[in-house]
Amino acid sequence: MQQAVRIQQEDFSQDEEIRALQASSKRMGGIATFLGCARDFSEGREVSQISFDAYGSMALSEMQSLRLAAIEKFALLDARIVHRLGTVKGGENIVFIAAGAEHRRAALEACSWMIDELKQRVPIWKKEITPQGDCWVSPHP
Amino acid sequence: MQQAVRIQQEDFSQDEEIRALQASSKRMGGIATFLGCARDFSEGREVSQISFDAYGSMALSEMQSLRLAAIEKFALLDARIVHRLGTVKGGENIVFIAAGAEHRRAALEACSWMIDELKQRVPIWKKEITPQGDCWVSPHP
Amino acid sequence: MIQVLFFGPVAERIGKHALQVSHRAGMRLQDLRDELSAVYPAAFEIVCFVAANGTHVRDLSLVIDDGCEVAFMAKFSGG
Amino acid sequence: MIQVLFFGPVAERIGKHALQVSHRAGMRLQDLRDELSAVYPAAFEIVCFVAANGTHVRDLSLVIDDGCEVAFMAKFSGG
Repeated sequence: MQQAVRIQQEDFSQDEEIRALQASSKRMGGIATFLGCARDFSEGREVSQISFDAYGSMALSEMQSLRLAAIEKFALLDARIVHRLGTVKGGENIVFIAAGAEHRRAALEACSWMIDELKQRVPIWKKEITPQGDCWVSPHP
Repeated sequence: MQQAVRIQQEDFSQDEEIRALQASSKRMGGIATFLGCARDFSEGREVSQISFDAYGSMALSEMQSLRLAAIEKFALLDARIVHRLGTVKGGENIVFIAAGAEHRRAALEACSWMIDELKQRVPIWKKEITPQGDCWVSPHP
Repeated sequence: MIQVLFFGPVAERIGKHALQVSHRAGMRLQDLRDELSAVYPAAFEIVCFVAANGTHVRDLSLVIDDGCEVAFMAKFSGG
Repeated sequence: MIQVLFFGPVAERIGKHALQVSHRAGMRLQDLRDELSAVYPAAFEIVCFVAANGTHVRDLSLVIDDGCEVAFMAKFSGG
Protein backbone atom coordinates (compact mmCIF):
# COMPACT_ATOMS: atom_id res chain seq x y z
CA MET A 1 0.00 0.00 0.00
CA GLN A 2 1.24 3.49 -0.79
CA GLN A 3 2.22 6.04 1.87
CA ALA A 4 -0.58 8.13 3.38
CA VAL A 5 1.26 11.36 2.50
CA ARG A 6 2.90 11.71 -0.90
CA ILE A 7 4.24 14.20 -3.41
CA GLN A 8 4.36 12.71 -6.88
CA GLN A 9 4.35 13.51 -10.59
CA GLU A 10 1.83 10.88 -11.59
CA ASP A 11 -1.94 10.98 -11.17
CA PHE A 12 -3.65 9.03 -8.37
CA SER A 13 -6.83 6.98 -8.05
CA GLN A 14 -9.42 8.11 -5.55
CA ASP A 15 -10.78 4.59 -5.31
CA GLU A 16 -7.35 3.31 -4.27
CA GLU A 17 -6.80 6.11 -1.78
CA ILE A 18 -10.22 5.53 -0.22
CA ARG A 19 -9.62 1.79 -0.07
CA ALA A 20 -6.33 2.38 1.73
CA LEU A 21 -8.05 4.77 4.13
CA GLN A 22 -10.90 2.34 4.84
CA ALA A 23 -8.43 -0.48 5.44
CA SER A 24 -7.18 1.29 8.55
CA SER A 25 -10.43 0.82 10.50
CA LYS A 26 -13.87 -0.74 10.16
CA ARG A 27 -15.27 1.81 12.60
CA MET A 28 -15.08 4.44 9.86
CA GLY A 29 -18.58 5.77 9.19
CA GLY A 30 -17.72 8.92 7.25
CA ILE A 31 -15.03 9.84 4.76
CA ALA A 32 -14.74 13.37 3.44
CA THR A 33 -12.45 14.18 0.55
CA PHE A 34 -11.29 17.25 -1.27
CA LEU A 35 -9.90 17.12 -4.77
CA GLY A 36 -8.27 20.19 -6.26
CA CYS A 37 -8.07 20.24 -10.05
CA ALA A 38 -6.55 22.46 -12.71
CA ARG A 39 -9.13 24.76 -14.24
CA ASP A 40 -8.71 25.72 -17.86
CA PHE A 41 -9.92 29.22 -17.13
CA SER A 42 -8.77 31.43 -14.27
CA GLU A 43 -9.24 35.15 -13.61
CA GLY A 44 -10.60 35.54 -17.11
CA ARG A 45 -7.56 33.97 -18.81
CA GLU A 46 -7.40 30.67 -20.62
CA VAL A 47 -4.99 28.29 -18.88
CA SER A 48 -3.45 25.49 -20.91
CA GLN A 49 -1.25 23.97 -18.18
CA ILE A 50 -0.17 24.45 -14.61
CA SER A 51 3.39 23.75 -13.56
CA PHE A 52 4.60 23.46 -9.98
CA ASP A 53 7.70 24.28 -8.06
CA ALA A 54 8.16 23.03 -4.49
CA TYR A 55 10.57 22.89 -1.62
CA GLY A 56 10.15 19.14 -1.76
CA SER A 57 11.59 17.93 1.54
CA MET A 58 9.89 20.67 3.56
CA ALA A 59 6.60 20.25 1.68
CA LEU A 60 6.55 16.56 2.49
CA SER A 61 7.35 17.05 6.16
CA GLU A 62 4.75 19.83 6.47
CA MET A 63 2.14 17.57 4.87
CA GLN A 64 3.07 14.74 7.23
CA SER A 65 2.77 16.96 10.29
CA LEU A 66 -0.50 18.39 8.93
CA ARG A 67 -1.94 14.87 8.66
CA LEU A 68 -0.94 14.03 12.23
CA ALA A 69 -2.30 17.35 13.52
CA ALA A 70 -5.65 16.72 11.80
CA ILE A 71 -5.88 13.18 13.16
CA GLU A 72 -5.34 14.49 16.66
CA LYS A 73 -7.46 17.66 16.41
CA PHE A 74 -10.52 15.93 14.91
CA ALA A 75 -10.04 12.43 16.41
CA LEU A 76 -9.83 10.96 12.92
CA LEU A 77 -9.34 7.27 12.34
CA ASP A 78 -7.03 8.06 9.40
CA ALA A 79 -6.19 10.71 6.81
CA ARG A 80 -4.32 10.91 3.51
CA ILE A 81 -2.79 13.76 1.51
CA VAL A 82 -1.41 13.49 -2.04
CA HIS A 83 -0.05 16.45 -4.04
CA ARG A 84 1.14 16.31 -7.62
CA LEU A 85 4.11 18.24 -8.97
CA GLY A 86 5.44 18.65 -12.48
CA THR A 87 2.98 19.85 -15.08
CA VAL A 88 -0.76 19.19 -15.20
CA LYS A 89 -3.30 20.07 -17.89
CA GLY A 90 -6.72 21.66 -17.54
CA GLY A 91 -9.16 19.31 -15.81
CA GLU A 92 -6.41 17.18 -14.28
CA ASN A 93 -6.02 16.42 -10.58
CA ILE A 94 -3.63 18.44 -8.40
CA VAL A 95 -4.25 17.60 -4.77
CA PHE A 96 -6.27 15.01 -2.88
CA ILE A 97 -7.14 15.06 0.80
CA ALA A 98 -9.18 12.42 2.61
CA ALA A 99 -10.30 12.28 6.23
CA GLY A 100 -12.00 9.26 7.80
CA ALA A 101 -13.82 9.34 11.12
CA GLU A 102 -16.51 7.47 13.02
CA HIS A 103 -19.04 10.19 12.25
CA ARG A 104 -19.43 12.61 9.39
CA ARG A 105 -18.96 15.92 11.17
CA ALA A 106 -15.34 15.26 12.18
CA ALA A 107 -14.47 13.97 8.70
CA LEU A 108 -16.01 16.98 6.93
CA GLU A 109 -14.47 19.56 9.25
CA ALA A 110 -11.05 17.91 9.15
CA CYS A 111 -11.04 17.79 5.35
CA SER A 112 -11.90 21.47 5.10
CA TRP A 113 -9.29 22.37 7.75
CA MET A 114 -6.57 20.33 6.04
CA ILE A 115 -6.92 21.96 2.63
CA ASP A 116 -6.96 25.43 4.23
CA GLU A 117 -3.84 24.62 6.26
CA LEU A 118 -2.09 23.00 3.33
CA LYS A 119 -2.46 26.21 1.35
CA GLN A 120 -1.03 28.20 4.28
CA ARG A 121 1.83 25.96 5.32
CA VAL A 122 3.11 23.81 2.49
CA PRO A 123 5.84 25.33 0.28
CA ILE A 124 4.45 24.67 -3.20
CA TRP A 125 3.96 27.29 -5.93
CA LYS A 126 1.90 27.04 -9.08
CA LYS A 127 2.46 28.77 -12.38
CA GLU A 128 -0.32 29.09 -14.93
CA ILE A 129 0.80 28.63 -18.50
CA THR A 130 -1.49 30.55 -20.85
CA PRO A 131 -1.37 31.46 -24.53
CA GLN A 132 -0.52 35.01 -23.33
CA GLY A 133 2.46 33.80 -21.25
CA ASP A 134 3.26 32.29 -17.88
CA CYS A 135 2.20 33.67 -14.54
CA TRP A 136 2.89 32.62 -10.95
CA VAL A 137 -0.41 32.34 -9.09
CA SER A 138 -1.20 34.71 -6.25
CA PRO A 139 -2.89 32.67 -3.58
CA HIS A 140 -6.62 33.04 -3.12
CA PRO A 141 -7.87 33.46 0.42
CA MET B 1 -22.74 8.10 -18.41
CA GLN B 2 -24.85 7.26 -15.38
CA GLN B 3 -27.44 9.60 -13.88
CA ALA B 4 -26.20 12.21 -11.40
CA VAL B 5 -28.71 11.04 -8.77
CA ARG B 6 -29.25 7.34 -8.21
CA ILE B 7 -30.55 4.77 -5.77
CA GLN B 8 -29.05 1.37 -6.43
CA GLN B 9 -28.18 -1.99 -4.90
CA GLU B 10 -24.70 -2.27 -6.35
CA ASP B 11 -21.56 -0.50 -5.22
CA PHE B 12 -20.20 2.52 -7.09
CA SER B 13 -16.76 3.77 -8.10
CA GLN B 14 -15.67 7.13 -6.81
CA ASP B 15 -13.26 7.51 -9.71
CA GLU B 16 -16.15 7.11 -12.17
CA GLU B 17 -18.40 9.49 -10.28
CA ILE B 18 -15.66 12.10 -10.10
CA ARG B 19 -14.87 11.67 -13.77
CA ALA B 20 -18.54 12.21 -14.62
CA LEU B 21 -18.62 15.29 -12.40
CA GLN B 22 -15.45 16.73 -13.93
CA ALA B 23 -16.79 16.13 -17.43
CA SER B 24 -19.48 18.75 -16.84
CA SER B 25 -17.02 21.67 -16.70
CA LYS B 26 -13.31 22.43 -17.03
CA ARG B 27 -13.75 25.44 -14.76
CA MET B 28 -14.04 23.10 -11.79
CA GLY B 29 -11.23 23.87 -9.36
CA GLY B 30 -12.55 22.07 -6.28
CA ILE B 31 -14.49 18.86 -5.70
CA ALA B 32 -15.63 17.88 -2.23
CA THR B 33 -17.06 14.46 -1.56
CA PHE B 34 -18.64 12.64 1.32
CA LEU B 35 -18.73 8.88 1.53
CA GLY B 36 -20.82 7.21 4.21
CA CYS B 37 -19.83 3.64 5.02
CA ALA B 38 -21.16 0.84 7.19
CA ARG B 39 -19.24 0.58 10.44
CA ASP B 40 -18.83 -2.83 11.98
CA PHE B 41 -19.26 -1.35 15.43
CA SER B 42 -21.97 1.10 16.50
CA GLU B 43 -23.10 2.23 19.95
CA GLY B 44 -20.96 -0.48 21.50
CA ARG B 45 -22.52 -3.30 19.48
CA GLU B 46 -20.91 -5.36 16.74
CA VAL B 47 -22.73 -4.86 13.44
CA SER B 48 -22.45 -7.57 10.82
CA GLN B 49 -24.68 -6.00 8.16
CA ILE B 50 -26.91 -3.04 7.50
CA SER B 51 -30.11 -3.40 5.54
CA PHE B 52 -32.16 -0.55 4.13
CA ASP B 53 -35.78 0.20 3.55
CA ALA B 54 -36.82 3.20 1.47
CA TYR B 55 -39.80 4.98 0.00
CA GLY B 56 -38.03 4.62 -3.32
CA SER B 57 -39.88 7.05 -5.58
CA MET B 58 -40.00 9.80 -2.96
CA ALA B 59 -36.36 9.21 -1.94
CA LEU B 60 -35.23 9.64 -5.53
CA SER B 61 -37.25 12.79 -6.11
CA GLU B 62 -36.05 14.29 -2.80
CA MET B 63 -32.45 13.52 -3.77
CA GLN B 64 -32.97 15.11 -7.19
CA SER B 65 -34.43 18.26 -5.69
CA LEU B 66 -31.66 18.32 -3.07
CA ARG B 67 -29.04 18.26 -5.83
CA LEU B 68 -30.71 21.13 -7.69
CA ALA B 69 -31.09 23.14 -4.49
CA ALA B 70 -27.39 22.68 -3.68
CA ILE B 71 -26.33 23.68 -7.19
CA GLU B 72 -28.35 26.87 -6.89
CA LYS B 73 -27.54 27.71 -3.24
CA PHE B 74 -23.76 27.25 -3.60
CA ALA B 75 -23.38 28.13 -7.31
CA LEU B 76 -21.97 24.67 -7.99
CA LEU B 77 -20.90 23.59 -11.45
CA ASP B 78 -22.31 20.12 -10.79
CA ALA B 79 -23.24 17.67 -8.03
CA ARG B 80 -23.94 13.95 -7.70
CA ILE B 81 -25.72 11.82 -5.09
CA VAL B 82 -25.74 8.01 -5.00
CA HIS B 83 -27.38 5.95 -2.24
CA ARG B 84 -27.29 2.18 -1.96
CA LEU B 85 -30.18 0.04 -0.78
CA GLY B 86 -30.41 -3.66 -0.06
CA THR B 87 -27.87 -5.07 2.36
CA VAL B 88 -24.32 -3.88 2.93
CA LYS B 89 -21.57 -5.39 5.08
CA GLY B 90 -19.22 -3.65 7.52
CA GLY B 91 -16.78 -1.41 5.71
CA GLU B 92 -18.90 -1.18 2.56
CA ASN B 93 -20.11 2.03 0.96
CA ILE B 94 -23.61 3.38 1.64
CA VAL B 95 -23.87 6.90 0.27
CA PHE B 96 -21.75 9.13 -1.93
CA ILE B 97 -22.12 12.86 -2.41
CA ALA B 98 -19.93 15.02 -4.63
CA ALA B 99 -19.99 18.77 -5.19
CA GLY B 100 -17.88 20.54 -7.81
CA ALA B 101 -17.32 24.29 -7.89
CA GLU B 102 -14.85 26.84 -9.23
CA HIS B 103 -13.35 27.30 -5.78
CA ARG B 104 -13.01 25.01 -2.80
CA ARG B 105 -15.15 26.83 -0.24
CA ALA B 106 -18.42 26.38 -2.16
CA ALA B 107 -17.67 22.72 -2.88
CA LEU B 108 -16.85 21.91 0.75
CA GLU B 109 -19.85 23.76 2.18
CA ALA B 110 -22.25 22.28 -0.36
CA CYS B 111 -21.06 18.75 0.35
CA SER B 112 -21.54 19.19 4.06
CA TRP B 113 -24.97 20.77 3.54
CA MET B 114 -26.13 18.01 1.19
CA ILE B 115 -25.35 15.13 3.54
CA ASP B 116 -27.06 16.97 6.42
CA GLU B 117 -30.13 17.65 4.29
CA LEU B 118 -30.19 14.14 2.88
CA LYS B 119 -30.41 12.76 6.40
CA GLN B 120 -33.29 15.15 7.18
CA ARG B 121 -35.32 14.88 4.01
CA VAL B 122 -34.80 11.58 2.24
CA PRO B 123 -37.08 8.68 3.29
CA ILE B 124 -34.56 5.89 3.85
CA TRP B 125 -34.23 3.80 7.01
CA LYS B 126 -31.34 1.61 8.09
CA LYS B 127 -31.45 -1.48 10.23
CA GLU B 128 -28.34 -2.81 11.92
CA ILE B 129 -28.06 -6.57 11.91
CA THR B 130 -26.02 -7.73 14.91
CA PRO B 131 -25.32 -11.09 16.53
CA GLN B 132 -27.73 -9.94 19.28
CA GLY B 133 -30.54 -9.21 16.82
CA ASP B 134 -31.74 -6.52 14.44
CA CYS B 135 -32.32 -2.92 15.32
CA TRP B 136 -33.64 0.06 13.36
CA VAL B 137 -31.21 2.93 13.69
CA SER B 138 -32.24 6.08 15.52
CA PRO B 139 -30.84 8.99 13.59
CA HIS B 140 -27.82 10.79 14.96
CA PRO B 141 -27.93 14.58 14.97
CA MET C 1 -59.35 4.37 -2.16
CA ILE C 2 -56.36 5.79 -0.34
CA GLN C 3 -53.14 3.84 -0.56
CA VAL C 4 -51.35 4.09 2.79
CA LEU C 5 -47.65 3.16 2.83
CA PHE C 6 -45.35 2.19 5.70
CA PHE C 7 -41.61 1.67 5.68
CA GLY C 8 -38.81 0.51 7.94
CA PRO C 9 -39.59 0.60 11.66
CA VAL C 10 -43.22 1.70 11.14
CA ALA C 11 -43.88 -1.14 8.69
CA GLU C 12 -42.32 -3.56 11.15
CA ARG C 13 -44.62 -2.43 13.98
CA ILE C 14 -47.71 -2.55 11.74
CA GLY C 15 -46.71 -5.86 10.22
CA LYS C 16 -47.20 -4.71 6.63
CA HIS C 17 -45.96 -2.19 4.09
CA ALA C 18 -49.32 -1.00 2.77
CA LEU C 19 -52.99 -0.65 3.61
CA GLN C 20 -55.96 0.54 1.64
CA VAL C 21 -58.45 2.88 3.28
CA SER C 22 -61.78 3.96 1.76
CA HIS C 23 -61.91 7.59 0.76
CA ARG C 24 -64.54 9.92 2.24
CA ALA C 25 -65.32 13.39 0.94
CA GLY C 26 -63.54 16.09 2.95
CA MET C 27 -61.26 13.62 4.66
CA ARG C 28 -58.14 15.27 6.09
CA LEU C 29 -54.70 13.76 6.68
CA GLN C 30 -55.27 14.26 10.41
CA ASP C 31 -58.48 12.16 10.26
CA LEU C 32 -56.61 9.34 8.52
CA ARG C 33 -53.81 9.56 11.02
CA ASP C 34 -56.22 9.49 14.00
CA GLU C 35 -58.06 6.46 12.65
CA LEU C 36 -54.94 4.46 11.94
CA SER C 37 -53.18 5.38 15.15
CA ALA C 38 -56.16 4.10 17.14
CA VAL C 39 -55.61 0.71 15.50
CA TYR C 40 -51.79 0.77 15.47
CA PRO C 41 -50.76 2.89 18.45
CA ALA C 42 -47.22 1.45 18.79
CA ALA C 43 -46.43 2.18 15.14
CA PHE C 44 -47.81 5.71 15.23
CA GLU C 45 -45.80 6.48 18.35
CA ILE C 46 -42.73 6.73 16.10
CA VAL C 47 -44.37 8.49 13.14
CA CYS C 48 -42.64 11.84 12.57
CA PHE C 49 -43.28 12.67 8.92
CA VAL C 50 -46.23 12.44 6.57
CA ALA C 51 -46.09 12.51 2.78
CA ALA C 52 -48.93 12.77 0.28
CA ASN C 53 -48.16 11.61 -3.26
CA GLY C 54 -44.46 11.57 -2.47
CA THR C 55 -44.26 15.10 -1.06
CA HIS C 56 -43.61 16.13 2.52
CA VAL C 57 -46.74 17.56 4.18
CA ARG C 58 -46.43 19.54 7.39
CA ASP C 59 -50.02 20.76 7.71
CA LEU C 60 -52.21 17.74 8.42
CA SER C 61 -55.39 19.73 7.80
CA LEU C 62 -54.75 18.99 4.10
CA VAL C 63 -57.82 17.39 2.49
CA ILE C 64 -56.99 14.07 0.82
CA ASP C 65 -58.11 13.35 -2.73
CA ASP C 66 -59.39 9.94 -3.71
CA GLY C 67 -56.52 7.82 -5.08
CA CYS C 68 -53.95 9.64 -2.99
CA GLU C 69 -50.83 7.81 -1.77
CA VAL C 70 -50.11 8.65 1.86
CA ALA C 71 -47.01 7.60 3.83
CA PHE C 72 -46.64 7.76 7.60
CA MET C 73 -42.93 7.66 8.33
CA ALA C 74 -40.52 7.40 11.25
CA LYS C 75 -37.43 9.61 11.44
CA PHE C 76 -35.15 8.94 8.51
CA SER C 77 -31.82 7.26 9.05
CA GLY C 78 -30.38 7.11 5.54
CA GLY C 79 -26.95 8.32 4.57
CA MET D 1 28.69 27.86 4.28
CA ILE D 2 25.00 28.60 4.31
CA GLN D 3 22.94 27.05 1.55
CA VAL D 4 20.22 29.53 0.53
CA LEU D 5 17.29 28.17 -1.47
CA PHE D 6 14.75 29.91 -3.70
CA PHE D 7 11.64 28.50 -5.35
CA GLY D 8 8.91 29.48 -7.76
CA PRO D 9 8.43 33.22 -8.24
CA VAL D 10 11.40 34.14 -5.99
CA ALA D 11 13.75 31.83 -7.90
CA GLU D 12 12.51 33.32 -11.14
CA ARG D 13 13.27 36.88 -10.00
CA ILE D 14 16.70 35.90 -8.67
CA GLY D 15 17.50 33.81 -11.72
CA LYS D 16 18.62 30.77 -9.74
CA HIS D 17 17.37 28.22 -7.22
CA ALA D 18 20.31 28.30 -4.80
CA LEU D 19 23.15 30.45 -3.53
CA GLN D 20 25.97 29.79 -1.09
CA VAL D 21 26.80 32.44 1.48
CA SER D 22 29.80 32.35 3.83
CA HIS D 23 28.89 31.81 7.46
CA ARG D 24 29.97 34.33 10.13
CA ALA D 25 29.76 33.75 13.86
CA GLY D 26 26.60 35.23 15.38
CA MET D 27 24.96 35.76 11.99
CA ARG D 28 21.19 36.14 12.26
CA LEU D 29 18.52 35.30 9.69
CA GLN D 30 17.70 39.00 9.53
CA ASP D 31 21.33 39.80 8.60
CA LEU D 32 21.24 37.27 5.78
CA ARG D 33 17.92 38.60 4.57
CA ASP D 34 19.16 42.21 4.63
CA GLU D 35 22.31 41.33 2.67
CA LEU D 36 20.49 39.37 0.01
CA SER D 37 17.64 41.80 -0.37
CA ALA D 38 20.13 44.58 -1.06
CA VAL D 39 21.36 42.53 -4.02
CA TYR D 40 17.98 41.14 -5.15
CA PRO D 41 15.40 43.75 -4.13
CA ALA D 42 12.72 42.64 -6.64
CA ALA D 43 12.85 39.06 -5.43
CA PHE D 44 12.75 39.97 -1.75
CA GLU D 45 9.74 42.22 -2.32
CA ILE D 46 7.63 39.05 -2.54
CA VAL D 47 9.34 37.07 0.22
CA CYS D 48 6.78 36.23 2.91
CA PHE D 49 8.17 33.16 4.67
CA VAL D 50 11.57 32.03 5.87
CA ALA D 51 12.56 28.46 6.70
CA ALA D 52 15.72 27.19 8.36
CA ASN D 53 16.55 23.53 7.80
CA GLY D 54 13.06 22.92 6.46
CA THR D 55 11.19 24.47 9.38
CA HIS D 56 9.16 27.68 9.36
CA VAL D 57 10.90 30.47 11.29
CA ARG D 58 8.93 33.54 12.32
CA ASP D 59 11.56 35.24 14.50
CA LEU D 60 14.36 36.42 12.23
CA SER D 61 16.64 37.15 15.19
CA LEU D 62 17.46 33.42 15.10
CA VAL D 63 21.22 32.88 14.91
CA ILE D 64 22.18 30.69 11.95
CA ASP D 65 24.53 27.73 12.39
CA ASP D 66 27.18 26.96 9.83
CA GLY D 67 25.85 24.47 7.29
CA CYS D 68 22.26 25.65 7.71
CA GLU D 69 19.82 25.48 4.79
CA VAL D 70 17.78 28.67 4.56
CA ALA D 71 14.84 29.28 2.22
CA PHE D 72 13.30 32.67 1.44
CA MET D 73 9.83 32.00 0.05
CA ALA D 74 6.91 33.83 -1.57
CA LYS D 75 3.32 33.12 -0.50
CA PHE D 76 2.48 29.51 -1.19
CA SER D 77 -0.03 28.65 -3.89
CA GLY D 78 -0.19 24.87 -3.70
CA GLY D 79 -3.38 22.84 -3.42
